[in-house]
Amino acid sequence: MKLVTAIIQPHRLDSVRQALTDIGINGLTITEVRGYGRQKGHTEIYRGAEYTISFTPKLKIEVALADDRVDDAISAITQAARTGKVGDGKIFVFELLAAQRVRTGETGDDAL
Amino acid sequence: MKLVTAIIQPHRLDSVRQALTDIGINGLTITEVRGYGRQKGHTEIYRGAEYTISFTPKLKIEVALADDRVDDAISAITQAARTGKVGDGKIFVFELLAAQRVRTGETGDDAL
Amino acid sequence: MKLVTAIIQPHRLDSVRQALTDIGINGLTITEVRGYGRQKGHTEIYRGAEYTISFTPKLKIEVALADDRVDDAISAITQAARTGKVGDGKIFVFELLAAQRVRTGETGDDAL
Amino acid sequence: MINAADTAWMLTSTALVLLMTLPALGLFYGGLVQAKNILSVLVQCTAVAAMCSILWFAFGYSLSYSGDGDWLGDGAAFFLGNLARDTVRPGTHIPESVYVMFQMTFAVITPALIIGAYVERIRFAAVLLISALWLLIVYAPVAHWVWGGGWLAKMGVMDFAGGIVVHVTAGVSALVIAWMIAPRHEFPHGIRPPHAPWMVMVGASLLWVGWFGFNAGSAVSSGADAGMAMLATHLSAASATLAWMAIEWIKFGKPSLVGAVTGTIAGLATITPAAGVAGPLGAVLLGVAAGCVCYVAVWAVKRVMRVDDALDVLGVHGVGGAMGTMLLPFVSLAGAGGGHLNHAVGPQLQAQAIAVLAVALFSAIATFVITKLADRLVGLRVNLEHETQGLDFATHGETGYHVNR
Amino acid sequence: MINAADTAWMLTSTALVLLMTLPALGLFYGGLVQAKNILSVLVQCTAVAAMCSILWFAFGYSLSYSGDGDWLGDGAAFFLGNLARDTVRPGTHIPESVYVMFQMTFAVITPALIIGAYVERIRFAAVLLISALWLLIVYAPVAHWVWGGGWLAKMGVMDFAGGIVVHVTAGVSALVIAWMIAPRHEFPHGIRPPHAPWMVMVGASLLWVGWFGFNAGSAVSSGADAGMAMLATHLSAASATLAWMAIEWIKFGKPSLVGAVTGTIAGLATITPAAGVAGPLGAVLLGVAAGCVCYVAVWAVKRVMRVDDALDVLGVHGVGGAMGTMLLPFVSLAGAGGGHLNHAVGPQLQAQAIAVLAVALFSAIATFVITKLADRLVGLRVNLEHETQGLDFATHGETGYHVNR
Amino acid sequence: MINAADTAWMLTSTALVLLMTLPALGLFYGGLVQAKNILSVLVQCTAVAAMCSILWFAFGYSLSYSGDGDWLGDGAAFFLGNLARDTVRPGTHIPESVYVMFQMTFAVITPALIIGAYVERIRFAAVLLISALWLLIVYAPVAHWVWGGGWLAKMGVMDFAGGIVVHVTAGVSALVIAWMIAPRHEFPHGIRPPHAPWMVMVGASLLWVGWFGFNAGSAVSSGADAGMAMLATHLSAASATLAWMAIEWIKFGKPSLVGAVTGTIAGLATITPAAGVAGPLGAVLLGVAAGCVCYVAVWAVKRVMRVDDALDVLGVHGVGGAMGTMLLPFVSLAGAGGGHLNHAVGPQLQAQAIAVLAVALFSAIATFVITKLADRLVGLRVNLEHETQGLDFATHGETGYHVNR
Ligand SMILES: Nc1ncnc2c1ncn2[C@@H]1O[C@H](COP(=O)(O)OP(=O)(O)O)[C@@H](O)[C@H]1O
Ligand SMILES: Nc1ncnc2c1ncn2[C@@H]1O[C@H](COP(=O)(O)OP(=O)(O)O)[C@@H](O)[C@H]1O
Ligand SMILES: Nc1ncnc2c1ncn2[C@@H]1O[C@H](COP(=O)(O)OP(=O)(O)O)[C@@H](O)[C@H]1O
Repeated sequence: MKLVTAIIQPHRLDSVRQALTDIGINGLTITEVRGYGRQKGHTEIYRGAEYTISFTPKLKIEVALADDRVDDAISAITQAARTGKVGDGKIFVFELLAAQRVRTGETGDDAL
Repeated sequence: MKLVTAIIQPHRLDSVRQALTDIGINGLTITEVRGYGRQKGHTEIYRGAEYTISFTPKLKIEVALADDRVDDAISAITQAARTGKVGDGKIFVFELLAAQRVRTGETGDDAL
Repeated sequence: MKLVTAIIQPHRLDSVRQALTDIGINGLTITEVRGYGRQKGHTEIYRGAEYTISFTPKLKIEVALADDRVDDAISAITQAARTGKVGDGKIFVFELLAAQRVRTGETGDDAL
Repeated sequence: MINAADTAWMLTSTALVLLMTLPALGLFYGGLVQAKNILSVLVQCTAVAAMCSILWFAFGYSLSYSGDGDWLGDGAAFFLGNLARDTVRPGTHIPESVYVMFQMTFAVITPALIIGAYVERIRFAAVLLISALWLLIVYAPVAHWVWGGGWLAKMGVMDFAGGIVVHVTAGVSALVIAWMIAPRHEFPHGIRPPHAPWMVMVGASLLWVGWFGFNAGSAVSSGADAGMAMLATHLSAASATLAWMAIEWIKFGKPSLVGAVTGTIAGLATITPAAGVAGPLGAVLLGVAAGCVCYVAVWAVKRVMRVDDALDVLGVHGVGGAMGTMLLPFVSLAGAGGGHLNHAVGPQLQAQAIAVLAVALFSAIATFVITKLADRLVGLRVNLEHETQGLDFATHGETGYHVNR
Repeated sequence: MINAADTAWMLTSTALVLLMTLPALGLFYGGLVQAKNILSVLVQCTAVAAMCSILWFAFGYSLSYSGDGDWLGDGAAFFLGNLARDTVRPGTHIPESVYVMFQMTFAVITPALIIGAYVERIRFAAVLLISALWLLIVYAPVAHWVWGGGWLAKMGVMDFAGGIVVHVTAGVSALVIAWMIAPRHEFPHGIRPPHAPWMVMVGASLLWVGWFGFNAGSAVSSGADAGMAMLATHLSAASATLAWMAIEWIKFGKPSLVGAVTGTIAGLATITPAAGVAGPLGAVLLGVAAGCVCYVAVWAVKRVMRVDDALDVLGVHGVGGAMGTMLLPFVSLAGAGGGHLNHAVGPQLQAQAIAVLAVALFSAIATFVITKLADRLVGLRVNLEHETQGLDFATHGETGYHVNR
Repeated sequence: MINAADTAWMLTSTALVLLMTLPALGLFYGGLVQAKNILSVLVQCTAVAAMCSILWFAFGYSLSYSGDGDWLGDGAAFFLGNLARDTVRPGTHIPESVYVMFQMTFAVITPALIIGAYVERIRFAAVLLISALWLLIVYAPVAHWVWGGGWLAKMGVMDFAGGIVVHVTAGVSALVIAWMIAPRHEFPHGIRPPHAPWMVMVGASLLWVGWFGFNAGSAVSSGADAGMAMLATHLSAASATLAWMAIEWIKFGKPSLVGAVTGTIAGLATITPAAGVAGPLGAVLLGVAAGCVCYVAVWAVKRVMRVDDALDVLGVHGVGGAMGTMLLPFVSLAGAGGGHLNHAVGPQLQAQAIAVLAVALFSAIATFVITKLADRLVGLRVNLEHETQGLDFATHGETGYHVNR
């Protein structure tokens, strides 16, 4: 099994979730994160003083899935998340040694 | 070393932490996450209009530990987190290549 | 590629980011987390009643990088994050099987 | 001659009505939008309040309350150029400065009410342009017709505190703008829930309190009329709140906070025109009607008309104000404590109906023209990217909540 | 005959006292609970306010203020059926409509105070049922006894603004309900801290301001009595705030915001009965006593009695109100500016004591019966799952904070 | 002899001015700081308000308003020992109790304004010590000079509601303290943005409403003067809001909420001394000046003087108050409705200038001494660790937002 992690623009969430469910992936976990990269954050001005906000709000999507689903997942996410602007985010893939469903104790692919 | 990650129902946090300390695991990191899976979220109604909240609040617990503690940890978490309802969550296990304690620079198991 | 994850004291964020950019690492993702470990949290008192807050606010920093940058990154983070107090945090290293930039579809080191 | 007691109450009422716009309406509306647009709503309320105050001083007051033409006031009071310190407002016992100021708070909140129609997608320049033109072209004349001795006043139309002048004008115009600016891009299914229901309740509560100044202050004196107006206002708000809660409880099994306080506002808007003639019982009954009818109206605008009047200005204010204006003749007869009508029930009802229809029609047409103009001159909508990003940062360069380290 | 100046002040006071319930008390209580229950507290305040207003109009006012029976008013004013627009309230110079309305705000806040006892675990239906019965069975009679010419009034008992009628009744009843509904399941050790201390402070501040209407308005006239009552009220609040802060600073080294404003409310509740007879010095001293005694009382209820009176209604309001009522005879003697007692100190003290005990006892018994009844009819508690999930969603279907994208 | 109508308005005004400190100023300042310091700001406002009320009762009122010495009042009214229930304040028609209370709210907000200078880094003990000494050593004498019959009053200096007594004293002293306590450690580049702009707006709105009591209440009567003062106050606030917004819009393309409401406060502070002589047109013009000049002043203090007057007390209040005081003679001539000066324009201007300079100088020196003393006795700053951690937990043991499960 693998864990596919994607950092995306927050407003792409709905389409990404849609894209994943379309290819039959029905479980995921999201986390509010803030990112820093080529997209350099922004500045806000209060009472004439500049404040630099170096981090941009992003969403992290984590999907655990069977090895053979990884490529579909990646391309689904990429298409759904892409806006073409700097800051669209990244996708990372990790090896998942084991998975277990708390409710039933099922393990492996059945747990997903 | 391994990293055990558990997605649980927020209100189970205290019992899970207790269960882990009971088996001598005294370090962990938690993150507010939102989840999507068989448990399909809920709807809220304002002024007669329905709003679908597809994601449910969950907590992610991350515990880094020595290989030989993994099974105990998993079973401790499973028992403490289980309510038997859809949405109880998942446990994932990852390989942890290296660990270091910032304060002392200790590495490996000593860092945990 | 590797993913270096660091749990740090929130107020060290700016110096850690600085330290990383100094060694040419220009991308990272941070997450608000809460931690539990040797540092045992704190108590707050309201109307004479004690409330235990077992978890301390921390920040999780995630940096994906090429294998040869890992050691520099770790030492940069350690130095920048260290205050010498209990609760300074941990650094964890994971294997990163694949990475892809959403915007361009670039993969591997080019995606970082 | 100035009566210090009347003046004391009117000074207080003025403060209470200002409270309704700043911050009450801001909180009520701000809590209903998404977190990324909270500040934009508050800027809009603040800017509209400030701008309309200056316009009122410059032209509005004179156009509404100077001279007794049928259609419009004259220019004698432009820039309040003829306002001596101790002039007494004719027909009252308070200084004209207080009357100007009290009426100014009405001129401020009415365009501010319309904000609810176009939040989360409008250009800030359009907000200012539309509000400015609307104040002078719609509000000022209608205020003159009904309260300034114009043709409706001469017809004996009764509108104690603004069911027609404030709520019908604002409600109808809100619908027109909402329809012309088109729905938010997620409408109707992707709309996010109110980001802070607690804030909605705080705003509604302050509106409730402020409405005591709005309605009881409209007696322009301290005494029995103000007292009964306050009592009627409160009872209508209370029964409308209960009515709306009851409906939700029955329909969904869950009476919501947002629903309850929406009922409150419906009850307040509905009693507004009738606060001068309603006794306690009449007020309670009118409140029940307000809760039920406005509940349906809100639903109808969204689902049947499919117009994205985002915060239900027509459904709550327009419909409530119109209903109160129409039912006023009957309400005055319900139980003890009612006031006198200008005509017998039949003719009064007819006058009320004419007024509602005429004002609704006029508001709709004038607002249509104003909005078209604004569209030409500055454009109505922000682009999709800004709408997605949220107006707080896109338009005002700020972030609503910086709770993170 | 109506005095416009007295009326002006009473209209203002009425607005101020409504502000105390909506939104002040809602914010004060709402900030003290967990984030998942904030909305439920606000719905409870809103619904209780609306419902008790209607009940006051229908029965309460008449039972409290119509007729001069020893035990209860008569039915002559049911549904305010006999309220003409310009009736003057006997013994005052204000329209009866204003008197009804002013007293209504008291009838609204008193049951609302009790909410603090049972938050985070009660069924919404129980809130409504208990509050409704309580208003008519406990509040109305006691108001009649003390303020409506009943047996305590005839005995010369002094309670200027509600130390007995409002705070003792609410405090004692709160304890009874808290005890009967049983503690929240995490009580005492798992309870989470107040989710928004800033909100608690805002609520307390608005309560402070509103209390000026509550106490100075209880003079039912504009003049020296109202003036001295306001001064005394403010000074007591100030010194109680400092006292509570001092205690925390000494005990824990950290004076907290929640502590300071809790002291404020204690000082306000304590001066309430004595605001008509206290001079500045007496008020300051009474405030210090309030801060110290209520601090201990809050602790005692939680730790010694182990009752989960969640937001300390007895400790702050009950104890404060009772203390002020008992110390009133002495306070009136402290320094300049004090007012007259009905009797010499000794007999006055005796009358005060009888009143406090009788009312406390009556409230306890009646509330016990009411709560038992409510338990039978609708059940008191939500189930554990709903309690864990939070009442906002479980009962009202809403979420307090939607700050996330 | 007591005039009940004047009293009614003054009772109301007192409530409005208290509202300005609690919670308005707390929200205005609290929203501007970081989330980790929100509670500390609110504790500071609460504690300063409570403590200064008691000090005012004990010494302040007597030192300011008892006796007619050139430099300072006498001790005749210490502890209000000579205040009978029905004493009338000489020169007014209200009870002295009301006058004491009204002035107390001024004595409370003035030291509270200074809080804006030293937030996010000061020791709580220093806040209390500095505020206490400052009230007695700076505020009380200056109030006596200008309002208590002191040398400036005798010179015919005009300061209707506190441009000199409140805003110049607070502004100048704020700068001195900010400079002595040194900047926050991230100043100027690491400073975080306001954590809750919405809260800033709510605070500003309540300040706007409360200011009606502050300025119109300073007429100490209900009538034409109060009426014109309220109108002038509102118009100045409105035009200053628009001016500040316009500047930001032109300079940055994004008119911000924080900017708009900062303009509001600038307009209110600036009209304060002139509210008694300004007609509508004069008020509008003065407001425009306020918006523009204070915008520059705020920038100059931060960037040119490089002093970390964190929330811009000097730039907004000090500069605004001084400007209004100096422009007052001209403003009184602009358009209809202006009031009379004590002297011809020239001499009046001279008197105003002398007053501003003398008071600014005196405030600066006295505050320097007070702050040095406080540094010796309790220390001014928390240590870096506590500053980083945030004062909410470090000093008060609380957390501002517990929204998480
Ligand atoms: N090396 C990295 N490690 C972890 N996260 C990264 C890394 N580089 C970028 N990110 C995340 O990806 C987001 C987008 O990256 P950025 O370089 O800004 O745009 P793009 O991916 O389009 O080039 C960043 O905000 C950050 O959250
Ligand atoms: N494939 C997945 N990848 C990552 N997280 C998942 C996945 N499936 C489920 N989850 C997480 O586990 C939570 C519970 O899963 P769900 O299917 O709803 O209930 P259950 O685990 O009891 O079957 C979800 O809310 C989500 O956070
Ligand atoms: N075994 C662990 N697994 C995951 N996170 C951990 C673990 N131990 C500690 N942490 C994280 O590291 C933080 C600091 O650890 P702690 O033991 O408190 O201090 P130190 O690292 O200085 O000894 C904790 O707050 C927690 O977030």
